[in-house]
Amino acid sequence: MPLDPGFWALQALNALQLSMLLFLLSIGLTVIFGLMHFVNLAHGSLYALGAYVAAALATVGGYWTGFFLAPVAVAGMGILLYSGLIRRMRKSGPMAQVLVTFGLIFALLDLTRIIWGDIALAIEVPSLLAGRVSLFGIDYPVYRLFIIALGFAIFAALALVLKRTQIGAMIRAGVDNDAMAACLGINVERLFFIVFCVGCALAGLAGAVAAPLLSVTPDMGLQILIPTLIVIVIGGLGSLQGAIAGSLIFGFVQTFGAVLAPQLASVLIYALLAAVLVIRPMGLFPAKG
Amino acid sequence: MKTTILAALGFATALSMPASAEEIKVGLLLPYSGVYAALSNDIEAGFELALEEYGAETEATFALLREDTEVKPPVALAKAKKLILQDKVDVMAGIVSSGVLGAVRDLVHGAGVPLIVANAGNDEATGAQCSPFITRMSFSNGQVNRPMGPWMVEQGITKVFTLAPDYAAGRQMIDSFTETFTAAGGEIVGQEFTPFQKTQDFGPFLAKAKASGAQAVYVFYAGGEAISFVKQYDSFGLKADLPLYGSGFLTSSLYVNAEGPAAEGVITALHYVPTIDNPENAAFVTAFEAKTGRIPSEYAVQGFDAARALIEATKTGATDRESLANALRQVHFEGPRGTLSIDPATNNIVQPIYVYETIAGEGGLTQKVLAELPATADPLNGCTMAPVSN
Amino acid sequence: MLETRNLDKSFGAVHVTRNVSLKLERGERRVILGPNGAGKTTLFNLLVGELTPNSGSVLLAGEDVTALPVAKRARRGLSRSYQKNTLFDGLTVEENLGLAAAIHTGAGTRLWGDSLATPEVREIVAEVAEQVRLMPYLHAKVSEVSYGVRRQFEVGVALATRPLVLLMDEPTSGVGPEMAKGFHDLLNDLPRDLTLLIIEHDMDLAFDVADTITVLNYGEVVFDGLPEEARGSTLLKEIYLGSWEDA
Amino acid sequence: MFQHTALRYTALILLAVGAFTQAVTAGYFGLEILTEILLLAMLVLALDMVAGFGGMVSLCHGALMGVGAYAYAILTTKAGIAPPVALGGAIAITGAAAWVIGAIGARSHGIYFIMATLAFGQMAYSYVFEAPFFGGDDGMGGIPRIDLSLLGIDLNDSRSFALFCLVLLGATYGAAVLILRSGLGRSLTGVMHNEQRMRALGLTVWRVKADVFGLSGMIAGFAGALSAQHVMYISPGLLGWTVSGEALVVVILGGLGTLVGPMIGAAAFVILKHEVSNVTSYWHLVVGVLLIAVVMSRANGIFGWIEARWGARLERRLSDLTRKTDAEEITTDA
Repeated sequence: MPLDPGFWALQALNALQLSMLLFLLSIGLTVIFGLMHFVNLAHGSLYALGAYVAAALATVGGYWTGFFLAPVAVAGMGILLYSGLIRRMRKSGPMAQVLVTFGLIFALLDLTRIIWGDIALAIEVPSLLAGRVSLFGIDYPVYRLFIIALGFAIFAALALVLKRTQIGAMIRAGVDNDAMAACLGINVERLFFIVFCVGCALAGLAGAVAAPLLSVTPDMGLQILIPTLIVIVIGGLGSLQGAIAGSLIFGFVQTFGAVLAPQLASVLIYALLAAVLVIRPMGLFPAKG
Repeated sequence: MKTTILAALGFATALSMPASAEEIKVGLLLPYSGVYAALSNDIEAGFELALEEYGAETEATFALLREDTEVKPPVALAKAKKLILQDKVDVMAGIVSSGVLGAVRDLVHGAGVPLIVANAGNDEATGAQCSPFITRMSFSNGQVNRPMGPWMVEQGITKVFTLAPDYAAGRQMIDSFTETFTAAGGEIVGQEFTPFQKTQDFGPFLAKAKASGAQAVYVFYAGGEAISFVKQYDSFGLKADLPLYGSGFLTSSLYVNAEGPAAEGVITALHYVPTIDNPENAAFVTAFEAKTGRIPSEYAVQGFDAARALIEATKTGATDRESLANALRQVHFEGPRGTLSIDPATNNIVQPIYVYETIAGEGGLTQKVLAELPATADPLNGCTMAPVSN
Repeated sequence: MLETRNLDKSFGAVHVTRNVSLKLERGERRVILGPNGAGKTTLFNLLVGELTPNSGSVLLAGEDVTALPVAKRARRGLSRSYQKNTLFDGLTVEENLGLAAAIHTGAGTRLWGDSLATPEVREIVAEVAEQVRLMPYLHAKVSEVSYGVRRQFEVGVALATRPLVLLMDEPTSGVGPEMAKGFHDLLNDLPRDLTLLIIEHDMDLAFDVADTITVLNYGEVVFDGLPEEARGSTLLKEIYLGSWEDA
Repeated sequence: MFQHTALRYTALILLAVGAFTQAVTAGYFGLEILTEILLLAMLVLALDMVAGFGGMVSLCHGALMGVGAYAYAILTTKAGIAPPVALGGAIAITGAAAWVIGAIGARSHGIYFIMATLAFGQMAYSYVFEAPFFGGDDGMGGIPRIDLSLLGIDLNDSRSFALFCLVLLGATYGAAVLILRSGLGRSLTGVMHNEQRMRALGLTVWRVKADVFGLSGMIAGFAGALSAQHVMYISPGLLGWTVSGEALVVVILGGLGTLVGPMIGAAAFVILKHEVSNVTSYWHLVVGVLLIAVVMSRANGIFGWIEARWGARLERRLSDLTRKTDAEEITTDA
């Protein structure tokens, strides 16, 4: 086992990078859940959609077109889903919601196959972010640092919005007690709609960001779904701190598990999840006390 | 139409249509949906192309029945039963994943239906699990990787780090490379198997490879994982100091354009690349492009040669299951991959292996063949079966 | 039979139960009075085990049960009825009672045989139905009977576990005065060895049914004595009537 | 609590007759489909028991079925245990695993329970997928079927095996009804409606949940061991969460909490999948849209819809008939 500090710094950055990618995905899912008590299993499919849109736009207008427009496109999909399905499912139990979004996974999976085919797509890292920089004595790809920075920036922005703005206060009130929030004159429906669209946009952004790093395949949404769910269940549904904590735990356990005990890496995270569920069934940082 | 009218669905009992004496019913068993759909499309296109081009050489005519395995062994088994017992096909072809091959093996063997494997490469299928009815026209996992061991030592590379997904095929590919590489005097300085289809980020493993002190990295990845791997390998800047070698699926022509410049300079070995220089291949590439608009991949040539083998077998006058199986074991012909033959001891294909480098060409990435390593038959691997009857 | 010693409970900075010590003898009927927010329901939850106290202990039949979960306390003879409807609406009155009785007899966790068909359960159901005057309604679905009957029935379900102590949370809330009177008679007709602890808002019930009265205010016991003494207490009037107007 | 109604009896008889007719007359592929339906029906019975009568919506029943299949495969092929004993062993192992999951999950509700079961299912999947002992991704073959030649039955024949599964499904249905009607089953339904109240009445709620989940797991394991015998080959895909998801889809499609409905759902789902995949390889799209439509319609699945539409009418007609006879008896008595 190599023990030089550069190796571990490199692995720590890898872990951080994975964590931030997961954070972009899980934050949307968890806030939607916290506010609307709605579990959107199709969140991963929206991420895949974001990646495909980004890949398609990148061939036309370059990476940044995809980067900025993919979230918009996915948010547009979110509007369609919200007004067509989600709004009507609000009062249904968790099972009905799980099933509707399960159906959506199926439908979106085949839609991407019909539009973009079965062959994996990929996009290049933009020239601005290509190459590597030297950091703590190690070479690290700029694009990965960009993902880490982007994750932290989004985290900071969301924390600020939640703490300091009126809409943030409304969201916090809604997560705490939606009936009360409605009594206070908050237009809960509109709040839900906005949060849902922002969540979708973030999923789309995660897809666009991941596309140059991974390959864009129809099943990428299914692959990322389980890690995302693990993140939000470990972190506690509905909270920003939970999403970031869960993402970091997942990223580090996965990365260092792969380094130290490759045979156990994938079982390890499930064992951790089971342990959290036994000790703290509501996750580490649940939105409600 | 995906399936023929013959496929009476649900519960209706199908009537077997009386076939004319020379019409041979061929069941194509491929995963049209699921992760291997792109592979299926190439195999099927290749298969059809061969029937169009060479079908006239034989008196037999062919009726194709297509079934989707969904890459699920239980589904594949049910579909295989349907083809064999209900549709009463004379011969089957296809099979992409080794799991599916393992699932249908006993059925095929028991029913005595010849099966031409057009992809699945697990060594056991032509080893301990071999059957006189199963002929493989694609490759075996060992076959593709074995020649690379001595070749790399010849190039002066003696310390290698290996990486592959953690499943049977990954282990077989790496193990067979390791075997010949160490026998030729090389040393494996590190070895990792990554969780199959669950590894999004290869960073942790790449850092290990970098720290291992190896001269080169030898890997097997395919499909989406291959794209992610090659791109991430390049993004860490490893290619310059630590050249990337591997099994040729890594930079298959099906995916290489998605990998982009990251794939340049990667050296791998495979049984087919579209740039092999021989007249059969030139004709095949032209015809395949005309038919599909794509450059043929190794999967396309596997489908193509599977149908070629079937045509060759029928030329001997074989029409029923038994005679077809027997004839398939003795097939040999010149194809896009060079001289091909079936080793009657294992029923695996004997074919040359091409070492190639992925380089930038005029219309995107292309393959430069560095060496043609001679064809050798696979070891028996515990295969015992009745000899060919004449 | 049921005793608390210096029970204390706070939620964060809010102290809801302060140093409450009570002692009920076997067969005693005690009513706990107090204005809204006096900590009556919290005390109940501490007694049955749905909340754990910050300090102090709960004793049932002389044994410390403070650490026991709800179900175990219930099996030792501590039963409660709820203020709001907690019955199984889709089932009949008989089935509801049977469900509770089966838990008491152990048939409710048995895999073989219908728990409601066992003789012990049938016996308990018949007896309880008699006690809470539900005979005519046995085969009606809970959703079909009137509100007043449901209140009786709520007590019946709690009784079907054959408790030593029965805790009742405002058993007559929302029931008209005439029906409430009938309800008081029903309570008085229950077997004398059954210990009753009743949370009430309604003074009449306290004077009709109670052997003793405890008054809570801001989580503290401010009165503990006989109904006659309570009737004359000015302190009680102040606390109670004061808040009565608020409510 | 589960109750039979006239409509449910009618549906059961129709299902049994239909399945039997198919088992006798169908061609080879039809028999494969039939057996697939029968085994899926067994799995969704197990799922409906916990989801429809205990509110425990499980996303690990596919994995439990897989555990049963793998347990049977390992016991027969690697440990060399006789198939009937191995079948019992597989059922016991799966039941024990399910009991533990139920016990741990008992504290969680709603979406947390779904997630907890998902986690346990995926844990099993990952483990099997990566353990070379279980054959990894390539799976395991050569799994024997039970030998009933003493009774003159050759289970290697597709028709016999389909009939065998039909009989076992009938027996499993009977067992499920008995369980749901037992004291335990009644308590479970009580827990689903009001857990707090059941606890206050002295019921150890987690035990009831764990016990029923364990029993349900035994049925799932039984289905798994049979499906390993059916295919004679198993692969880790059997344990994946999408299998559990599909099972849940089938329960909802058929009608949650009706036992009969999910079995109808199993038939509908399998036939639909085969019909659609014959026309297009994009069958996921069709199934997905259909699923959304069914859930959005707010009917309780196919059978729930039938019950809502015709159940009451049928019941009334029948009770009219019985009342008439009662009345006649009374008049004669008087």
